[in-house]
Amino acid sequence: MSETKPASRNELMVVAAARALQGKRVCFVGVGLPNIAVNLAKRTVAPQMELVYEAGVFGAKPSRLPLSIGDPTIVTGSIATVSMHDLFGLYLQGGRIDVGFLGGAQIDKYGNLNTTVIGDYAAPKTRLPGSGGACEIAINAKEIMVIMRQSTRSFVKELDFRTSPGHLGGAVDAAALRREQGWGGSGPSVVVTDLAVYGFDADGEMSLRSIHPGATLDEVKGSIGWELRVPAEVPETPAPTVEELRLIREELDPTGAYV
Amino acid sequence: MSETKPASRNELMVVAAARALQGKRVCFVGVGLPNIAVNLAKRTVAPQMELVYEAGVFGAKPSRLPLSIGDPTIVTGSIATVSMHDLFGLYLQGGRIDVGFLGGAQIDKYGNLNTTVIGDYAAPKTRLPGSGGACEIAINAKEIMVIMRQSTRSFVKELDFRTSPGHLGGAVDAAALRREQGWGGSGPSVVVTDLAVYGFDADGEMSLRSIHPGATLDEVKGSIGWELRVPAEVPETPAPTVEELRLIREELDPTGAYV
Amino acid sequence: MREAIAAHVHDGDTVAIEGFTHCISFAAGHEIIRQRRRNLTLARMTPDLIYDQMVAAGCAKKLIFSWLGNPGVGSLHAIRRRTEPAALAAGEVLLEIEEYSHHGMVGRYVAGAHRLPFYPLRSYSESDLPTVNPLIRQVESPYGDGKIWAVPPLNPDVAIIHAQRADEEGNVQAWGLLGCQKEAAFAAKRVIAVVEEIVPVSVVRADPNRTIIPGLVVDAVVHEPYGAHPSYVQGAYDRDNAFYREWDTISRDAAATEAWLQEWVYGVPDRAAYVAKFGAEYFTRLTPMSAPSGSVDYGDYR
Amino acid sequence: MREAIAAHVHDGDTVAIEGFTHCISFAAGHEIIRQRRRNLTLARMTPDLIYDQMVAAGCAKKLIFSWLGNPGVGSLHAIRRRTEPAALAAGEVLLEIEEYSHHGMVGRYVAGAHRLPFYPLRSYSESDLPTVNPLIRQVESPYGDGKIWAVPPLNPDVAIIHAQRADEEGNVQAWGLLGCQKEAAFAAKRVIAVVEEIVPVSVVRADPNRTIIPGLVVDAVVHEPYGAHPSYVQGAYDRDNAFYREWDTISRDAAATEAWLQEWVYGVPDRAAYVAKFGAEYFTRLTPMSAPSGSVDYGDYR
Repeated sequence: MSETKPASRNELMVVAAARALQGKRVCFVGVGLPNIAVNLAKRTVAPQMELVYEAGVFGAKPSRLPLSIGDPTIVTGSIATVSMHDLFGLYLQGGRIDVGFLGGAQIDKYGNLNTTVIGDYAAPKTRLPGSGGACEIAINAKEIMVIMRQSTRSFVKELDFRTSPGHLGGAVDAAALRREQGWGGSGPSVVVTDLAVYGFDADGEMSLRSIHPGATLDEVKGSIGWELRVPAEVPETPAPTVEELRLIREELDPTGAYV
Repeated sequence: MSETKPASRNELMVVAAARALQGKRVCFVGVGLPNIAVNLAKRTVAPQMELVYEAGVFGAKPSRLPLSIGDPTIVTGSIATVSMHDLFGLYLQGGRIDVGFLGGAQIDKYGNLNTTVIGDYAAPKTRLPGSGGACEIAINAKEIMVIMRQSTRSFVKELDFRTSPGHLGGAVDAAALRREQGWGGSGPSVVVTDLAVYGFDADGEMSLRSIHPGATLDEVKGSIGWELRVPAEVPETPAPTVEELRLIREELDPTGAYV
Repeated sequence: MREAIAAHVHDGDTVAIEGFTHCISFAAGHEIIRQRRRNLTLARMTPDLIYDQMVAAGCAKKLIFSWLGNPGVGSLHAIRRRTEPAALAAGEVLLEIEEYSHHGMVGRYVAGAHRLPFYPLRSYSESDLPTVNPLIRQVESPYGDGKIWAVPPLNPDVAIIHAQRADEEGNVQAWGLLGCQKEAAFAAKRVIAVVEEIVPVSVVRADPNRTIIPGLVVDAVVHEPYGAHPSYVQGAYDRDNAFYREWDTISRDAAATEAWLQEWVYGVPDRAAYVAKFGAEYFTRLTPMSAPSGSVDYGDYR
Repeated sequence: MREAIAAHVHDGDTVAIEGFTHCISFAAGHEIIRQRRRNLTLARMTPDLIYDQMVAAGCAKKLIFSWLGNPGVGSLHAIRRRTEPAALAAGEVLLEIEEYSHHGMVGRYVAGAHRLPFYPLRSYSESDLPTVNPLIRQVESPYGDGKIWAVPPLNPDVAIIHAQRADEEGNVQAWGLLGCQKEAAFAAKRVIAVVEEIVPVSVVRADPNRTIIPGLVVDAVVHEPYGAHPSYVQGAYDRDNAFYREWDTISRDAAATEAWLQEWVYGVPDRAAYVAKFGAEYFTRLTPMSAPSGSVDYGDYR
């Protein structure tokens, strides 16, 4: 077999996200990187996983890589295609989703996300798409995984707008709030970036879990807008296997459109 | 053409009910006598009328007389077959129904109906079926027509239980109540029995409109449990035409199961 | 079926065998009777003959419903004997009754399925129903336009749904009257799907809009041809109206009712034996001619 | 289409051209632009290219939405130019914005369709959305289990729905992604149904469970092949992803956007001319291979 080209940082991100899905059953998935991570997981660590697409599709079997969340290829051959009312009411709010994937323009140390505006809401510097299903996914999916590239512009001390709630002011209040407001989920569990993998400590604050091969702790800390919590021991993210890279490069994203 | 046998009292009731449907567009229909009245109306005074069956069927085209409201013959060949949630939410509560047919074990002079119990609710003398869809039909159909045989046991001063509201304590309060509680309908407009046809005066009290051929005013008053309001002039209900009787006897109820 | 009922229906459970006239799983009800489940709370919009039989067999302590009759025929006499004091047999107690309207029952399942604290609806105004059922309450609109009525969520311990077909994973497809099968299944803690036919998953995937319940929420799939008789299955067999009428006579008499249960429920080991006892010819008479839906094209997108 | 828009869409109306990625009636949107409707409130879960084009053409004064982007590509630049003060052209004013989440928008249509004063849902807790949209409120459960969030009903003046087929009476059948087409149609005061194919009523009656909108609520039926392009119709043609990408480039520049509108909207009298301008071969490339649903049997009951 020929030499395998070393993993790019996007590939490291996708592989780390896929591995985080080990053993998960039902995943609420969007397009782009999460879609590739999820499909990689199905071919490796989570073959039994069922995919729910926001557009109203359960058990999709896409025969090509969908550009949009509502591509016809996710409908043909799916197990069930349902109305948005059923999708958000019965599947998501009904508590059938184990893992939801979210990203955003900004994230804070508690995993709160902004996908609405940069700047002032009434007079934004940049108008972003907004919530879509993100706000209810953050609240109702049993667990949230975040995939986004990190930089001081995206990992910020203060969000310009809180679209989707994370661990709020720390897990203690958050947990209480979730109970009394009847939230279905327990919030963000993992954040995967192009440089590292993060988890959340008991108090709901983000904490470094592992650094990708080739990245340094200085680089990681230098691209985060708050004083990052770093444990004494920070392992290196296990490198992608040759097979994981082959699946991404040959099957999931042959044209390199996403990764 | 051979001599036509004179109309039975049930036939008089069905024909009078069918004629009351003249010009109506969308009718919410149950089985039994209302079903025959409605189908007679479609063949005579209301050819354009659309039928909505409580079981979840719009535009039914039954090729036989259904015994139950959920007979498979109302589904095959219908325009739309929908869930009960859609039927009661979108069609009925959504305000798409012009006329709803109701009956009952007891009716009072304001058109309130009892289909729940005879005697005390907790320890009933007779346990009746209950509301089914009647309560929300009474509230949401734009207009209510009642078909039932009359007797001092069924036309009572005091209901044992009020399942479905009529004009309540008279149209004045009723109208106000309907407004503030956002009722979709204006309540009962016509009551057709085996002896006569009744309407409701401005104050919401039932009043005699016409007496069927062969019935007398004494008979009518004698089978009602309250002092019936009788106008100075009471016409006779126009007799069924030969064609109306033919339709009932040869097409709608050839076995005489209902009429 | 025996294993599914043994595993998922326990004494004291709240059980919803749903299906509005159409697709009522009599096979499951009879197996529950054979397994002598007790103190069940039976929920159904229309209790129908199946709950009349289960009540007669002593399975139930409570009924949750919206219309209590023999559709097209008259009364459910076994249930009336447990609701009218004058008719109550010695040693028997009255059934507990929790009563709604059709929209209210549908709403209870919808709220349960959507994990909502209540379902708002326009019904019950000036009706006596809220006075006899304190669970029917009013809720204030946050938009200043007054009060509306509400019913609480219903989350049965087990929902039992009959349908035309499912695959091995329990992805259920149905057509004809849909009742509140989907809502009851999503609301329930456990779901038993009973079908006329087990089909390859490719059949399900060929028409994904026809799927009403995904295997995701199904705990057991049971293949039970004629499992809905004397109810019916659209396209497969007709409603046995003759039996619905016959039950009116049988059920008026407690002894006749018990004798019927002995012969047709306790007296047969399973639904296959029940069907065999009628004889193939009996069901041939209930089989409709064909009325195909026609096929639509989803398009193959590569 | 010309007559339908002239009759049912008026200046100042609230218009909902729905369809989630699938079955978006670009044909209707373009006709509204040609008829120079003004001060419209445009409601859609995902405004998509059609509202970007209508905003660029000056039809809109307000947007009601839940996700404002070019799906799979990026931003809606014409709308951004009307929402970001720095990008606002001389003489232009900012669009009014009324923003929800997906479930919230669906809920608004459901409440409108069910004639409910509000729709309760589990979303918005601890989000800033309610602080910028005072119509997102809390409602107290009457069962003592706390508060839940609510959105108000949305009853558009007109809903425009694209689908695979309908009969002359406007009984609409659709498959593939259903979005909130049914809910928007039942919620609207007037409904325009645009379809790829007009079929005999017998086709509709052969598969009544496939009907999503009855003629009962439809005011105009328009036969408009390829009327959803560059969006798609399941089984008929593919989404024109190339155009969605191309629009990203066009729409970044106001002049290029205006030029595109001149050529492809004002420059053609109707959708037939728009399709002809692309040429038949163009749409052949967007036509999928066949993937039949298969037929089911409803049974002929006499």
